[in-house]
Amino acid sequence: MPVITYREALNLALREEMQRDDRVFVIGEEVGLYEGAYKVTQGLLKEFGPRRIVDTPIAESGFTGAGIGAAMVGLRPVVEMMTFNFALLALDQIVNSAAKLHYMSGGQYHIPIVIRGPGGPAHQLAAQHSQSMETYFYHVPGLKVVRPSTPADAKGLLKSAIRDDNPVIFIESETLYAVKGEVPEDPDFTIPLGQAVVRREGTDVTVVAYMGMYYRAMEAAEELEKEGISVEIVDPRTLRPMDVDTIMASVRKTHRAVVVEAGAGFAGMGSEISAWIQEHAFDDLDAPVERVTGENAPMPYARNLERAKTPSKDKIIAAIRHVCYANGG
Amino acid sequence: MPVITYREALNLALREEMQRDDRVFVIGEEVGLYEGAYKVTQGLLKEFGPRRIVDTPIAESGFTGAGIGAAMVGLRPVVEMMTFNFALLALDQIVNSAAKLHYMSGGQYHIPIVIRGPGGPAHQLAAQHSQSMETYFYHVPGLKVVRPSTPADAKGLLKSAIRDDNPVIFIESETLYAVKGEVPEDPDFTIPLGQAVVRREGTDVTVVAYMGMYYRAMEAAEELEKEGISVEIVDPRTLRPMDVDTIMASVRKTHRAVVVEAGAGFAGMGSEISAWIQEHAFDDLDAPVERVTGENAPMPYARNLERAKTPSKDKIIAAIRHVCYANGG
Amino acid sequence: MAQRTAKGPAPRVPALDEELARRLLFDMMLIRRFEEKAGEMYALGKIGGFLHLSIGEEAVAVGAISTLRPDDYAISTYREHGHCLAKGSDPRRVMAELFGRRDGLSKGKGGSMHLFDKTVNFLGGHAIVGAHLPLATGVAFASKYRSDDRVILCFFGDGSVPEGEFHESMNLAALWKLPVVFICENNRYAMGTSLERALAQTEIWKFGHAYHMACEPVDGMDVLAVRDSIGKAVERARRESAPTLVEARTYRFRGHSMRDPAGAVYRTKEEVEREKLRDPIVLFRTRASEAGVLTDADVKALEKDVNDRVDEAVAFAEASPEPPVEWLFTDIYKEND
Amino acid sequence: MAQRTAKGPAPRVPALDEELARRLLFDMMLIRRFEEKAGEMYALGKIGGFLHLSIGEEAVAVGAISTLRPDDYAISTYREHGHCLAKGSDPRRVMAELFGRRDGLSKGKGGSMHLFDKTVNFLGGHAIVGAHLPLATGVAFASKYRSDDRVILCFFGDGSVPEGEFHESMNLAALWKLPVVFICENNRYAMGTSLERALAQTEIWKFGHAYHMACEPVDGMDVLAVRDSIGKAVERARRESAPTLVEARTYRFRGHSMRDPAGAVYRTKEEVEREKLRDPIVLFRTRASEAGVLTDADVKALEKDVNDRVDEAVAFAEASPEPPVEWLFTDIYKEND
Ligand SMILES: Cc1ncc(C[n+]2csc(CCOP(=O)(O)OP(=O)(O)O)c2C)c(N)n1
Ligand SMILES: Cc1ncc(C[n+]2csc(CCOP(=O)(O)OP(=O)(O)O)c2C)c(N)n1
Ligand SMILES: [Mg+2]
Ligand SMILES: [Mg+2]
Repeated sequence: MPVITYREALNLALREEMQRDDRVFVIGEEVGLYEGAYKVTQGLLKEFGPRRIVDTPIAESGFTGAGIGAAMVGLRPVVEMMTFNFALLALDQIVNSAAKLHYMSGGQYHIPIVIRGPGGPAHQLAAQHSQSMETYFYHVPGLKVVRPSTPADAKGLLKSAIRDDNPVIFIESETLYAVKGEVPEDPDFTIPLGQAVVRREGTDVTVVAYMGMYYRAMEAAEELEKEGISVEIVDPRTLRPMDVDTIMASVRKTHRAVVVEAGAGFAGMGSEISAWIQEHAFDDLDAPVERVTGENAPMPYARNLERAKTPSKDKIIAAIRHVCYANGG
Repeated sequence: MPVITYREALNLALREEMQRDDRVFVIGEEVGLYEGAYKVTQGLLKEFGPRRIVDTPIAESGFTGAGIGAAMVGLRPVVEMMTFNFALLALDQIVNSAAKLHYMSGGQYHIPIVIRGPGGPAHQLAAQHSQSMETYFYHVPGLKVVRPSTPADAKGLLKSAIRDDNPVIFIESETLYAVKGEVPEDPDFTIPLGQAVVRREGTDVTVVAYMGMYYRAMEAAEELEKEGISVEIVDPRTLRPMDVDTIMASVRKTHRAVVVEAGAGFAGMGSEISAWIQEHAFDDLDAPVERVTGENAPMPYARNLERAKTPSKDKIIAAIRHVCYANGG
Repeated sequence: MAQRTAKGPAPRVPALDEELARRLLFDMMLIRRFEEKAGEMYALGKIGGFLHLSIGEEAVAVGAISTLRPDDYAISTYREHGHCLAKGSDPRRVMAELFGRRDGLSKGKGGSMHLFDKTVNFLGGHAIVGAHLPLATGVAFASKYRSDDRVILCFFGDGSVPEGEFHESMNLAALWKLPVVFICENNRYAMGTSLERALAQTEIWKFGHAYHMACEPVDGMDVLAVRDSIGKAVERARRESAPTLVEARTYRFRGHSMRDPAGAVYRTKEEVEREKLRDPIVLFRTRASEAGVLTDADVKALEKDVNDRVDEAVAFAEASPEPPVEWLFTDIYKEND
Repeated sequence: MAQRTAKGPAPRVPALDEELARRLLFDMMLIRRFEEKAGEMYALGKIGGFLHLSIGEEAVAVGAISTLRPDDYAISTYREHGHCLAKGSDPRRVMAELFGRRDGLSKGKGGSMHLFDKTVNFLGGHAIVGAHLPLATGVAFASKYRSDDRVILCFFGDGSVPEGEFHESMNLAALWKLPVVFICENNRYAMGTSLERALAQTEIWKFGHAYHMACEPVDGMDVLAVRDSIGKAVERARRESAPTLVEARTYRFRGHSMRDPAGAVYRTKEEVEREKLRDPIVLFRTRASEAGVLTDADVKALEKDVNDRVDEAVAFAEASPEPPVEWLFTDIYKEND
C-alpha cells in the first residue's frame, strides 16, 4: 500500500469523488487559485476548473448557506472552512438549516453536504484560532461528526462523508496534515461512518482517544507497556453517531477506562463518553472512568502555556496509572 | 414577600439595576417601543428613555458585538436575544470576543455583559424556534451560564449577572414567564452566581434538574413520596461555573442520582453532571446515574410529537424508580 | 451590468386577458380566504405556535410567482402561506400542516413556519430572519452549475435587510451572476420596528446599486405591476443569469402574528385604515371589471370556488390524524438510497 | 447627511511643519523597522504562530492615528503592529508579546494577532475577519452614551467587506449616528483573493452611499492625504457624531503572512515591484526633504533612533522570561472589584 500524507489522502478522496460524481464540488476560501490555505485542494482547480472548485469571498455564512441551498436541489457540495474556528460564523446555517431541513420538510428535502477543514489545537495560534470545535456540532440531531486520526481514515471517511446523504461535519487537524501512513489506492475503499476502531489491543485499561490525542495515547501506551500495563486504544473516528458498542466491548474486557480529549473538559465529548460508559458498564468497572482533557482556559499564545493547555503524554500516563491502581487494580 | 411572576421579577431586576447604575443599558430587538417580544422590558422605555433602552434592527451579530464593544470601554450592557435560538448568529461574537478578550488582553480589558432571553422548549414553535441552547455556551471558558428556575432566582441571579464583571449568558424560558412566586423586594437582594440549591430534601435519590424540568421533577417527587421514595432535588441554577459541591453532597447522602435535561441528551449538560458524579462518587453510588433527556431529534411541530420530545413526568418517575430498585435499592 | 432605477411609477398596463385575470384574482382570493380561515382556526386552538398572516400582501406572492415556470423555485420566510399556495400547493395539505397532522406537507413536523413542497418546487418556510437568502443563492448556483436555466424567487421581509446574510447573499449572487430574484416584501415593519428605526437607507431597492445589481422598487399592491417587474427580472435571470433586487412596497393589514393581533402599538389606526384602501384584491377586481375582462358574476363564482376550496382544506385537516408518535424519530437522517 | 465623493485626487497639500514631518516619518520608519525585525525573529523561531506584516501600508496607520487625541480609540485586525505602535505602545512590550513573554502587552497570552494596550486606548488585535467592526460600533456607542466626544478608528482589510458584520456595523453606525471612522485598508488582496474575485463592487468607499454615510477613497501611500481625509472624518465624528467610511488604497509588499512569504501565486512580480515604487516612506521622505523641512541628516538621525528602539525592543523581549505556567489560569474570569 502506498504511504502518503494525511493531506494527500484528503486530496485523493476529493479527487476520486469528484471524478466519480459530477454533482460533487468544492467551495470555500482560497480552495482554488491558492490551492487551499493548507494545500488540501492542491491541483484541483487545474483538474476540475472553476465551475467545480469555487473560490469564495470571506463570507462563511453566505457560502455555507449557498452550499446548503445547492445541496437541497441535488448537488453534493464540499465546503471548506479554512479553519473550523470560522464555522461559528456559519453555525446558524449548519444547525438551523443543514441539520433540520430534512426533518422540517417531513423528509422531502435532504442535505448531502460535507463541511470540512482543520480544527483543534494548532501551533501558537492563540485563543481565536486554536480551538476544539467539535463541541458545537456533535450535540445536534441531524448532523454527523467525523474526526479522522490517520491518513487512511482521512481518505476512507471523507469518501463516505461525500457519499452520505446527510450533512457531515468533518474536522481535520493542522497538526496531522503532514502525518504519513499507508492508504489503500482502491477508489472503492471507504470507511463507513459510525464505526470506531480498536487501534491497539490491550487488556488492562481502555483509552478512548482521537486525532492528536490518539497519537499521544499511543506513546503513553508504549511507555506503560514496559511497566506491564496493557493499554487498549479505541478511536471513535465518528463522534456522531458514536459507535458505543465498540467502546463498551473494550471496557467490558478491560474494566477500566480513560477518555482523552484535547478540548476543554467541561461538558465536552469526553463527558458523554464517560457518562455513557459508567451508566452502561457500571458493574463491569473496577474504577471510575477518568478524563484527561484540555484545561478549562482559552488557548494562550506563549509556547509554555500552550503546552500546558493540552493533555500531555505524562498526564495521560498518570491517569492510566491512576485508574489501574485504583480499587485494587 | 410579594408574589410576582417570573417576568415581573426579571423586569424588576432590570429596573433596579438601571436605577442603581447609569452604565447599565438594555439593547435588543423590540425591547423599547414594543416593550419586549415577551414583555420582559415592559415600561422600561418610558422610565429610562431611548438612550438606555435601545431598539435594534435585526442584526444579532452586530448589536451583540456592539454590546461587547461598549462593555470593553466600561458600560454594562444587557443584550436581549428575542429568543436564544437567534444567538447562533451572534455566537462568534460571544465565543471569540466576549469570552476571550479578557484572556487575550492579558487581563487589560474585561467584558461585563449579560446576554439574556428565553430558550428551551416552547409551545409548538418547531425545530428552529424551540431549542435548548445552553449547550453552545457552557463549554466555553470565559463565559458564565445561568438558568434560573423560579421568580426569586430570576431576580436575584439577573442582578448578580448584571453586577458581574464577566460575560454572563442568562437563559430564561417562554414557558416560565407567567410562573408566580415569592420574590424579595429588597433591592439589595441578589443570589450569587455559581451556587446550586437543594429545592426539596430527600433521602433516597438525588435528582438534578432546572427550569421546566425542575417543575416536572417536583411533580414526580410528590407522586413518588406516596410510594415511599424520598426524592431530593438539586437545582444547579448556574451551569458554569457549576456548583459541584452541592450536587456531590446530596449524592453522597442519597447514593443515587438522576439527571434531567430538556435538551437532546447526546453530549449535553447531563453528560457532564453524570460523568462528574460517577467519577467522583463512584464508591458512594449504589446504582449508575441515570439521565432523562430530550429525545435526540429536532423539535417537531405537531402537538403529540412535541410532547414526546421533551421528558415527561412519567419518564422521570420511571428513571427514579429504576435507580432506586437497581442494585438492591 | 444593466441597472434599473425608478423614475416615477411608470404605469405600464400590460394586456390583461380573461384567463390571466381569473388566475391572478383566484390565487389572491384563495390566499386571503385561506389565511382568514387559518386565523379563525388559530383562535379555536386548532393551530398552535406562531401564525403569521400575509393578508394585504397577496399581490406580491401572486404577481411574482405567476411569472414562473413550474420547474422554477420559490423560497420564503415564516410568512409563506401565500407563496406556497401561489406556487401551487394543495390547500388541503397546507392546512393539514398548520393543524400538525400527518397529511400535512411536512407530515405535521414543520407547522405554519416550515411549509415545504417538493412537488411544486417550493423550498420552504424558513424562520430565522435572513437565513434563507444564502440558501436561495445556492439554489441559483446549482441552476447555473447544471446550466438548466431554472430561476429562484427569494421572498423576504424588510427586516432581513439589516442582517449580514442579506449583504453576503447580494454580493455572492452579483459576483457570481446567479439566476436569483431577491424580492423584498417591504411592509414597513419588522414586528414593531418601522423601517426608519431599522435602516439608515430606507429605499431598500437602492442596496442593489452597492452590488452593481439590477434593482427597482415596485408597487406591491398592484399585482400587474409586480408581475411586470418580476417578469423582467425572471427573464434577466433566465437569459443573462443575472440577479435582481426588487423592493415590493406592501403592507400587512394584520399584526405581526396572531400574538400581535392588532399591530397597534407601533403604528396608528389611521395608517392601517389608509393602507386598507389599497387592498390589492379590491384594486385588481375593480381594474379587471373596469377593463371588462371579469364580470360580477365571474367574481362571485370565483368567490364560491375559493370558499369551497378553503372549507375542503379545513375538513381535510380536521380529518387527518395526528402523526404516529414514532415519526418523532423519522426524517432525522436520510438513509442512503 | 453630508456625503463626499471622490472627484479625482484633489491634491490638497496641508502645511507640513518640521515637527509633524519628523513624527510621521519616525512612526512609519519605526513600524517598518520593527516589522522587518519581527520577520527575522520569526525566521529564527523566536516568534511563533502567524505573523502578518504591514510593510508597505505604514502611511495608513500613521496618517490616520496622527489625527487622534490620546483618549481616542483605535481597533484593528491581526495585522495590527503598525496601529498599535502608532497609537503609542512601547515597542519593547509589543516585541515581548510577539515573543510570548511575560512582559508582553498581553502577558504573552495574545501574541502577534492579539495586541491590546489599555494605556494608549488600543483595543486590539482581532483575528476573526470582520468581527471587530461591531466592537468598534459599540465603543462609539459608548462615547455617545457618555457624551464624552471620544472617537474610534476602526481599521480592517478589504477582505472584511464581503462579511455580514461589515454591513451590520455600517448600518448601525449610520442609523445611530455614531462617532466611528471605518478605515478599509484596501491592499487589493485578502490572502490570495483579489478584490475582483471577492466583491461585486470593488470601489469599496461607495458602500458608504448604501448607508447614507459620508465616504471617500484616499491614497493610502500618501501619509498626508490619509491624515487629511481621516482628520476630517474624525472631526465629523467628534463634532457631529457621524460615522465615515474611508477606503485607503494601499498595498502589502510582503505575503499575507510569514507562511506566504512571497505572496507570488496570486499576483505578479511586476505588480509588486511597481507598487514598491510607491513606498510610502520613500515618498514622504522625498516630499519632506523637497519641502525643506527635513534634511538628510535629520533622516539619518531618525533612522538611528528607530534602529535603536527596535534593537532595544528585541533585547527587552529576549530578556523577558516566559510567563509563569500558572498564568494559564489567570485572566479567564475577572474577580469583581
Ligand atoms: C435571526 C432572527 N432574529 C429575530 C427573529 C424574530 N422575528 C421573527 S419575524 C421578525 C420580524 C421580521 O420582519 P420582516 O423581515 O420585515 O418580515 P415581516 O414579518 O414584516 O413579513 C422577527 C424580529 C427571527 N425569527 N430570526
Ligand atoms: C472569519 C474569518 N474567515 C477567514 C479567516 C482567515 N483569514 C485570515 S486573514 C484573511 C484575509 C483577510 O484579508 P483582508 O481583510 O483583505 O486583510 P489583509 O490580510 O489584506 O490585511 C483570511 C481569509 C479569518 N481569520 N476569519
Ligand atoms: Mg416587514
Ligand atoms: Mg487585504
